[in-house]
Amino acid sequence: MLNETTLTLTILFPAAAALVVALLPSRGRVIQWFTLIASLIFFLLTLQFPAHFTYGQQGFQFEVNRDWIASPNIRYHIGLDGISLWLVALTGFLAPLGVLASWKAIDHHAKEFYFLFLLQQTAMVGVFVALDMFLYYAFWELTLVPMAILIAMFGRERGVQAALKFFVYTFLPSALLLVAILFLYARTGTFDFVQLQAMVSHGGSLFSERALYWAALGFLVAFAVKVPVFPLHGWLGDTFSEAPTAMAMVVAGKLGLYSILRFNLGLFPVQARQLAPWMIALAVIGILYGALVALVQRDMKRLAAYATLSGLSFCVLGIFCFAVSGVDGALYQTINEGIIGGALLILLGILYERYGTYEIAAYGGLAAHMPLFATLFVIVSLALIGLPMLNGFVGEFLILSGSFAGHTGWVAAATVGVILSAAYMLSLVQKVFYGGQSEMVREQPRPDLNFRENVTVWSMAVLMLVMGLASPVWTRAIDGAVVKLVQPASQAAIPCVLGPTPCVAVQQ
Amino acid sequence: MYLVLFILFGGLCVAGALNLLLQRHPINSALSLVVVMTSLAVLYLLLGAEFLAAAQVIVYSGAIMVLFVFVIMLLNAGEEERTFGSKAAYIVGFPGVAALICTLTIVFLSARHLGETRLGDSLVSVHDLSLVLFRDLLLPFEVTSVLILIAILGAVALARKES
Amino acid sequence: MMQIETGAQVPQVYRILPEVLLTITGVLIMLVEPLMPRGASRKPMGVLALLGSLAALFASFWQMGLPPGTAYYGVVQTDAFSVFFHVLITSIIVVSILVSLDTFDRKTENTGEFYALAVLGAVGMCIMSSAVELLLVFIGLEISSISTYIMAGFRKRSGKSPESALKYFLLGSFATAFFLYGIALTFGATGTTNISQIAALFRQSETPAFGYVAMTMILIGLGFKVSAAPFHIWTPDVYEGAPSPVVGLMSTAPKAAAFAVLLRIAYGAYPWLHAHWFLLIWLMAAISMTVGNLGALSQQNVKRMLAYSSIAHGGYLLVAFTALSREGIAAATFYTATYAATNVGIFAIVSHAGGYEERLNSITDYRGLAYRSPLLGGALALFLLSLIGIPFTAGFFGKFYVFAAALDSGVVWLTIFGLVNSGIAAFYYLRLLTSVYSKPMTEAQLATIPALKPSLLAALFVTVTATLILGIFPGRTLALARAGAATYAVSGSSTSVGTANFSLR
Amino acid sequence: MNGDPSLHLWLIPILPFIGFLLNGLVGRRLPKGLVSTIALIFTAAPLAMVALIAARFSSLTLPHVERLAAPWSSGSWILTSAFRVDFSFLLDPLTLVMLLVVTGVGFLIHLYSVGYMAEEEGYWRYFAYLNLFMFFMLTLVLAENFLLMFVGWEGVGLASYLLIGFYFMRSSAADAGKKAFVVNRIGDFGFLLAMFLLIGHFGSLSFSQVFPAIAAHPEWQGGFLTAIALLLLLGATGKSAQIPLYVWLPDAMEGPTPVSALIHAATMVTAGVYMIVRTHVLFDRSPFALGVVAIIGAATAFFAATIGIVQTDIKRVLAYSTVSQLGYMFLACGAAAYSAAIFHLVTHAFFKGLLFLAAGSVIHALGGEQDLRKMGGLRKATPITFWTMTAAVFAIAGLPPFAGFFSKDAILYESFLSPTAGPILWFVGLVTALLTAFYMFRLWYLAFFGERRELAEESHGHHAGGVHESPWIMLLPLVLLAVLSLTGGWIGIPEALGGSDHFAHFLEPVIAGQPHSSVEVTKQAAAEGSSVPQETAAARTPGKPARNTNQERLFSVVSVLMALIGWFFADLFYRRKPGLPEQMAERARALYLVLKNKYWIDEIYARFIVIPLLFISRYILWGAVDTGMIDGGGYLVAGSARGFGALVRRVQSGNIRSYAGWLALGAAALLLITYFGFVTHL
Amino acid sequence: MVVPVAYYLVLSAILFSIGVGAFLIRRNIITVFMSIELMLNAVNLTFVAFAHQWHRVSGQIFVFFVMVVAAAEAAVGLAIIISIFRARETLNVDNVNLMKL
Repeated sequence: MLNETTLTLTILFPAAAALVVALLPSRGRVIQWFTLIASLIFFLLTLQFPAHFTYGQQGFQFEVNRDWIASPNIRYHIGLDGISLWLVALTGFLAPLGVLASWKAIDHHAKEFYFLFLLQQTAMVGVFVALDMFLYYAFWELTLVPMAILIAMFGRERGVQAALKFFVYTFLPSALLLVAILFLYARTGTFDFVQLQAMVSHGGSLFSERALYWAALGFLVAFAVKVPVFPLHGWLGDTFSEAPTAMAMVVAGKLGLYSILRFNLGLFPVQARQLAPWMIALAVIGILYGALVALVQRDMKRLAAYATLSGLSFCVLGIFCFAVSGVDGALYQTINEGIIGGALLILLGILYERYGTYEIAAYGGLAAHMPLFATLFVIVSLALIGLPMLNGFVGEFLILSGSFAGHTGWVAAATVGVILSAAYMLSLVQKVFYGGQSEMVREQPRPDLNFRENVTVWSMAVLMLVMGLASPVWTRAIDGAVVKLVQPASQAAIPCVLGPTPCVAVQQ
Repeated sequence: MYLVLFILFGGLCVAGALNLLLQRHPINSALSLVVVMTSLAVLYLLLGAEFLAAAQVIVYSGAIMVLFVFVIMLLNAGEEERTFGSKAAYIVGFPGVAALICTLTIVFLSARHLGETRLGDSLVSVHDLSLVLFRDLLLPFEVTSVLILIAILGAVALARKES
Repeated sequence: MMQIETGAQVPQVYRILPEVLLTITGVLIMLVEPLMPRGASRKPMGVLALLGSLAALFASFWQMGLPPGTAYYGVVQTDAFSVFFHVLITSIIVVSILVSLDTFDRKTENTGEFYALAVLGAVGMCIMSSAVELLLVFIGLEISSISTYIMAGFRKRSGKSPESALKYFLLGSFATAFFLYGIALTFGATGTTNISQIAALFRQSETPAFGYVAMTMILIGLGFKVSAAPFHIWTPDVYEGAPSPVVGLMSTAPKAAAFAVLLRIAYGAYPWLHAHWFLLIWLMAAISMTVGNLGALSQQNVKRMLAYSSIAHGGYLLVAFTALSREGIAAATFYTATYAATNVGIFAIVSHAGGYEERLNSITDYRGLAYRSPLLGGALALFLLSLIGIPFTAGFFGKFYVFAAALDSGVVWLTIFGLVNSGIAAFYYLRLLTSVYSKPMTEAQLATIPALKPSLLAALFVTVTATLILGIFPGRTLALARAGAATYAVSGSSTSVGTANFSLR
Repeated sequence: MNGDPSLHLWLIPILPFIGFLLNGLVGRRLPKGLVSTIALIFTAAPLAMVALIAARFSSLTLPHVERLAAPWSSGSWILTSAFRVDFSFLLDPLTLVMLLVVTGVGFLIHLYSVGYMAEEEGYWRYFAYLNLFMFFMLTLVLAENFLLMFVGWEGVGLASYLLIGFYFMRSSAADAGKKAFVVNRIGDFGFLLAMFLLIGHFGSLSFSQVFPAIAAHPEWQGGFLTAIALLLLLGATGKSAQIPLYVWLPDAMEGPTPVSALIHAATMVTAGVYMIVRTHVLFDRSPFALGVVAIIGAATAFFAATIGIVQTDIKRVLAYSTVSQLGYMFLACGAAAYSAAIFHLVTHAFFKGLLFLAAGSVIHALGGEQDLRKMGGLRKATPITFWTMTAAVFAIAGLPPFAGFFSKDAILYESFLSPTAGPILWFVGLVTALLTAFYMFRLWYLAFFGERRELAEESHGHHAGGVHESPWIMLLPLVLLAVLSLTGGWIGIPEALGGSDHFAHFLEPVIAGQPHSSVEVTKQAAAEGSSVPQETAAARTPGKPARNTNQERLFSVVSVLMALIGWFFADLFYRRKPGLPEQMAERARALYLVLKNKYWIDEIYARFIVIPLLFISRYILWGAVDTGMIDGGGYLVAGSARGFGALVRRVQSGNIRSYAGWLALGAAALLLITYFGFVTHL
Repeated sequence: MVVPVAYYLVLSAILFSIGVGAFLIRRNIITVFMSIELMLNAVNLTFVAFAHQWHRVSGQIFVFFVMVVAAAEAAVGLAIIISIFRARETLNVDNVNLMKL
């Protein structure tokens, strides 16, 4: 049932579906239904991998390694491990939801939209599974294109500017990434991730320290923009406020964070540790900065953007503290952010469909008209601010607790973000849903969620709860890969492993 | 004698060229160019290229320049207006020209292994020429016909008045 | 470049078969054209030209089977390198004729001449790529140049087209003089103008300084032809004024041929001067990329923008030269193909959308093109993405290969510079792209876009396919480009000059 | 963990959760009767379970730990190779006491709510939230590790948030809910950091691993343990509304009154106390932390009581009273008198729950009126409410034999025995007792005696008669709680007063021996020699004065006296000379204003924390940094690129001669490079 | 009485440069075109000089070809000039600047 072509099939399926979409007639909702079914099949395909994953096995699984281009030595090498496993599934999960979220919102040029939407799925899965640097870079760049075009086509007011900003912001640093990749190739003659890993760690004569440092920095900058990390987040606000929901859901976070884990930690463990102090500082600044700025936003989408910045900075913090639990948590939180942020954006999109504005001040007392919507919004907000039993908490807790021992001061500062997140999210909830009804809400009563919207958001809400309660289902695979990742150069004391008698490291 | 001839006709060349540069009426420039070309033909002779010298006079001075004069007359081109459309030509162009002339001159003068020329030295006969032209360089010669074809074609296409 | 002795005797004419076929086609058109009634459609001429150039294309492919060798007393040489460019040039001609078939028909009385010029111009370009005698190179260069000068001025009724032709012609001839001077100095330094002998003879030259100056002069002349900065200055004006199908042609085919010549001369004739031309080309590449991209940044006119883009792409291509390696040659060769596939395609769309009268000029005129015609919009998007260098398009792999080769040779800074430049470039391509995909201001503007004709569809099919194939499965083409590059390595290692000095860094 | 059969402890919290899910998901479409039935059943069931467990309690091996073997991997909640947390539950005497209080009082208040909320619109929502609260509260109490406790901890905060904001259309309610949550989050911040430290030092969060580990290392004193204890204390001050984080509780009165009774009086706010007692092992190792706890407790008790004196909203008076009483419990904790703290927690749950419910009954009777100044003379109209209220007032004032007397007495005496500044703490407590009696009797007099001062608006249309007694379903809990307020204290009558102090003995297994261990350590250290300076050791654990039966009796008398004095003044001010309070207020205007305005603490927080924070965020971070530097930087780069582009295009003048000039220059440049770079080196 | 070949070369360089200079100075398109012819002639002199230097005929052959090319260019160039004159009614290069920037 699960042979080696499944992974290839998973990558190519959305692209193939996109071609079919291009040929379908734009009549009625044919395209929507087709894309929905295709994305559901895609989701099922991505679920194959967790179902057949062999735990405890080192290295990559479902691997395919074929010749592609003889010279330069580029291979079609793909595979999955614990790091990418659930990210692929997450991509699959968000695909049908993205279709559902766009059902009504995309009221013109559905064909173009769904064509690019499906292409985007291929690109994202490709990023997660590519094990050849060339292939990886190709997918990485490819993710930008549907995004930029869709922002331009479906932007609210300043779509074109936002699209340009997004593209240039992310495209320019990937030039540095390409330089770094080419540099590695020049020295080793291979683009293969596995071979590179071995050569970088053992080939002392191949590289000078400085060169490796710069190469690692090149990788990191490109990824940091995509995450985004604090001073590089300039594109996020505009992109969030202009992009169609289905695209904004997937634009930030997972791609960049995955890449940092896979390449900065996997390929350059030593350099990653040299860069870590900077990244930790930026992450903590990002957490607090994002939260504080979110506190004073007047536009919901911008608030969501800064909240995302804050939330993703937690992941960055976790990654660069190099504690097993912390990195586990960072990856787990990456998945969580995908779901929570996605749900938040879908909800905002639903609101926009009804009232046509993201201006917070225009709303008020909405809960009376739309109780179900309000309920879901509160659940999502709670997940976002890390309420225990919901998924956000597990991730945040693992990140902070894991990293605390090594970087007490920074992590303590980061924990303040927990307070601030509650402040801005609950303020939003209060201003929009509670209190007296605003003029707009009073005069334009709008229906509560319909069946489609209910299905969309409830499925995410339930997943938030399940992920908050049964995290080992996910962290098991993650942990297996992360231990290997963190181990090589981790001299810093990891908090003691659990045993019958707790081992104790008393400081002072 | 040889040196005198060189200086005389070399000087004539330069004078003609300068006159071309300085005259504001195109006819005067064209006539100056004829002077340059004819002087060059003499220099070719000095360098032993007899046939070439003849061809220079016939083809260049005779045919091409006549064409120029013909067009000048056709278009009734008068004295050119004094327009100052381009500052860049003076500001960046002249330093460029100066650098060009200096560099080339220095390079040529500092070349040590160049030979010397005498009168009647190494005359090239038509036989030698045709041997190379119609054997070794047959293909370029044939290809030239394509060039001429294109030129005719282009001249016709461009100069024809569209109705 | 040494004389490659042909083991099996091949009839000499086989070596120039594509050129012969093209010439015959051109002459045929010239003979038949006057017989056609005035005002009648000249499409049959176009079809004739198409067939002729297709025949030349197949002949070029067929040449692949020939053993490498020279003909006509060593003035032309067919090898993988020349075949690559022959195929490329004839393909470009085929597509360009397809594009102009409907754009030009009945719009001008000189349509027949146009086809003849295109086909005969291709003769010159093909010859440039296979000539190993500088005289022949010069003749080829002139054929290709003159034909493009004329074609640039084809829209006589508009004020811009003759101006474009004049500028191109005057400045082009100006640059040709430099090129010619370079040849003269080469002859002075070595006593020969045969590329395959220059390298060897230059070693014994008593006036090596002439060689240096000669190489510089040749670089100036060819730099002009490939619109490399600082000799790029004519490009925007000429591209703006010339008819769009012609721009598609002249921004690719003559450039490809000129690059072929530059490769032959730099690597074949003057390998000993690599330190010298490396520096000059390095500078030209850096300036070209910067000037091209910055100039295009706030350019509103689409054709001018593409002209600046073409300058920048010339710069990227020159980066490959600085690799000083077989990979570099292959990369440069390959890049000409990727750029040609994309650019011919993009100008096919520009020609069609604007028509002969060139109704669409500024970027905002293109607003909503994707809504009017999704196919045109989609294809344009693909080409623009390819120009940006988005993966799975030709442009990406071309750029990737070029920079890989450069970095492989340790040309780090130019690579970084180039890649950052390509990042900046994304901005202006995207402006057009987003414009194409944003809602049109008025419907009327786009209503003038004619319906798609089969010939244009065919042209788009070819270019889109080429763009994708070169992006996803570049293996075949790459192998051919590498084989072409290998011809230099062969000459390097087997001649007496040795390669120690030129050995790849 | 031990030989006992599984008690299915996990069912205790889960049952209310099921109730929550049922009501929350489909309650909207159910009739009110069914909604309340569901809610009651799923509250009664855990109560029954707890009762059953209590019945067989003596036969259990304690502590009893159960791990919920979840069907997913390894049955853990969080599992990494460095760290794991399980869903594990702990049953010991402390838990049992808390369970009984929570389920018992919780059930009664559910019952009460059926009547109180009968006419509210969001009936189903209310009961769903209430059940949710029960779920989290029981989780908090049953948790066997810090993290699960934290689940309950945050969860009750959530339930509190939802219930305070129950009347969400009222901005003040929604605001109060938000404030409660955010302020609690500040406390949770401390809790989180404490957990991080625990993980760092113990690698685990399980009580059964952390506490034995500390016990096994008697040499650990202070240091990181102090840090952990203080951080936990921060959490506790948030949840239990102590200085400095008490500000949310008075505002929380915006919620429905039963909610105030259950959450903001009886159960949730005592979680901080429970937590300190649960983790007393840590606090015991840190006299400094204990001292801080005691000082915070005493200060809060006094401070809140003073504010309570002048409040006019009946619920706010009770709220400040709650804060004050919680201060007592903290004081007890600080004095390491954990059983006294829990004892007071229990009795407080009874009488304060009762006070709120009775107040709710009053408000209900008056059709929503909460202003004490407009009440009066309710004694006749609502006799049952009056008598139950009386029981509660006597209990809180500390009059024997009501429950409050015994627990407060225990606290006061223990605080006197406290090693750090015992007598001072005792004195503060004593004064507070006086104040407590005063403001409670003030409330009592204002509400029930005299004549009704102002008729409430006729808001309840069908209660045309205005004042009326509440229905039986509301009165039943009142009566039951009144009985408990009277008798609840008898389980812990100290030996000095002829009792056997059952309660303390019951809790002994949990908190036994701990205060002594530190003394032992000191002895050890002293015995080992000079490594520990004598003074330090002495300062750390000055020996507690021994218990003295006579002294204890004397103290009881003094505290009763204080309560009586308070009663006397209240009687004087509010019954006999009703004009006196105003005169007093005139005379000590400054003091009155300070108290009236609650020391301006809210305003100070707003002025010095919230407003600057918002200012910095809006103008410096968002305005200057984001819009200015980050966006501006982007535009600067783009702009300068365009500027260079314009330069490039300037060259493009369109003039052929200029072009030729540039070409010539370029050619010359290349030639010069060639010449100077290469030809001259030949 | 001998003349070094270098003199011829210098002479050609001077002529070439004057050609470039004339291109820059003259406004009449035809004159500008003539200056290009001058440059080509200068190169021709170089060819002949080197042919003499190397005693190789091919240098002179080159000059023939250059003549052909010059003739072809003249035909085309003058046609272009005629066409621009028709379109613009001017022969001044400074007025041929419709396209810029």
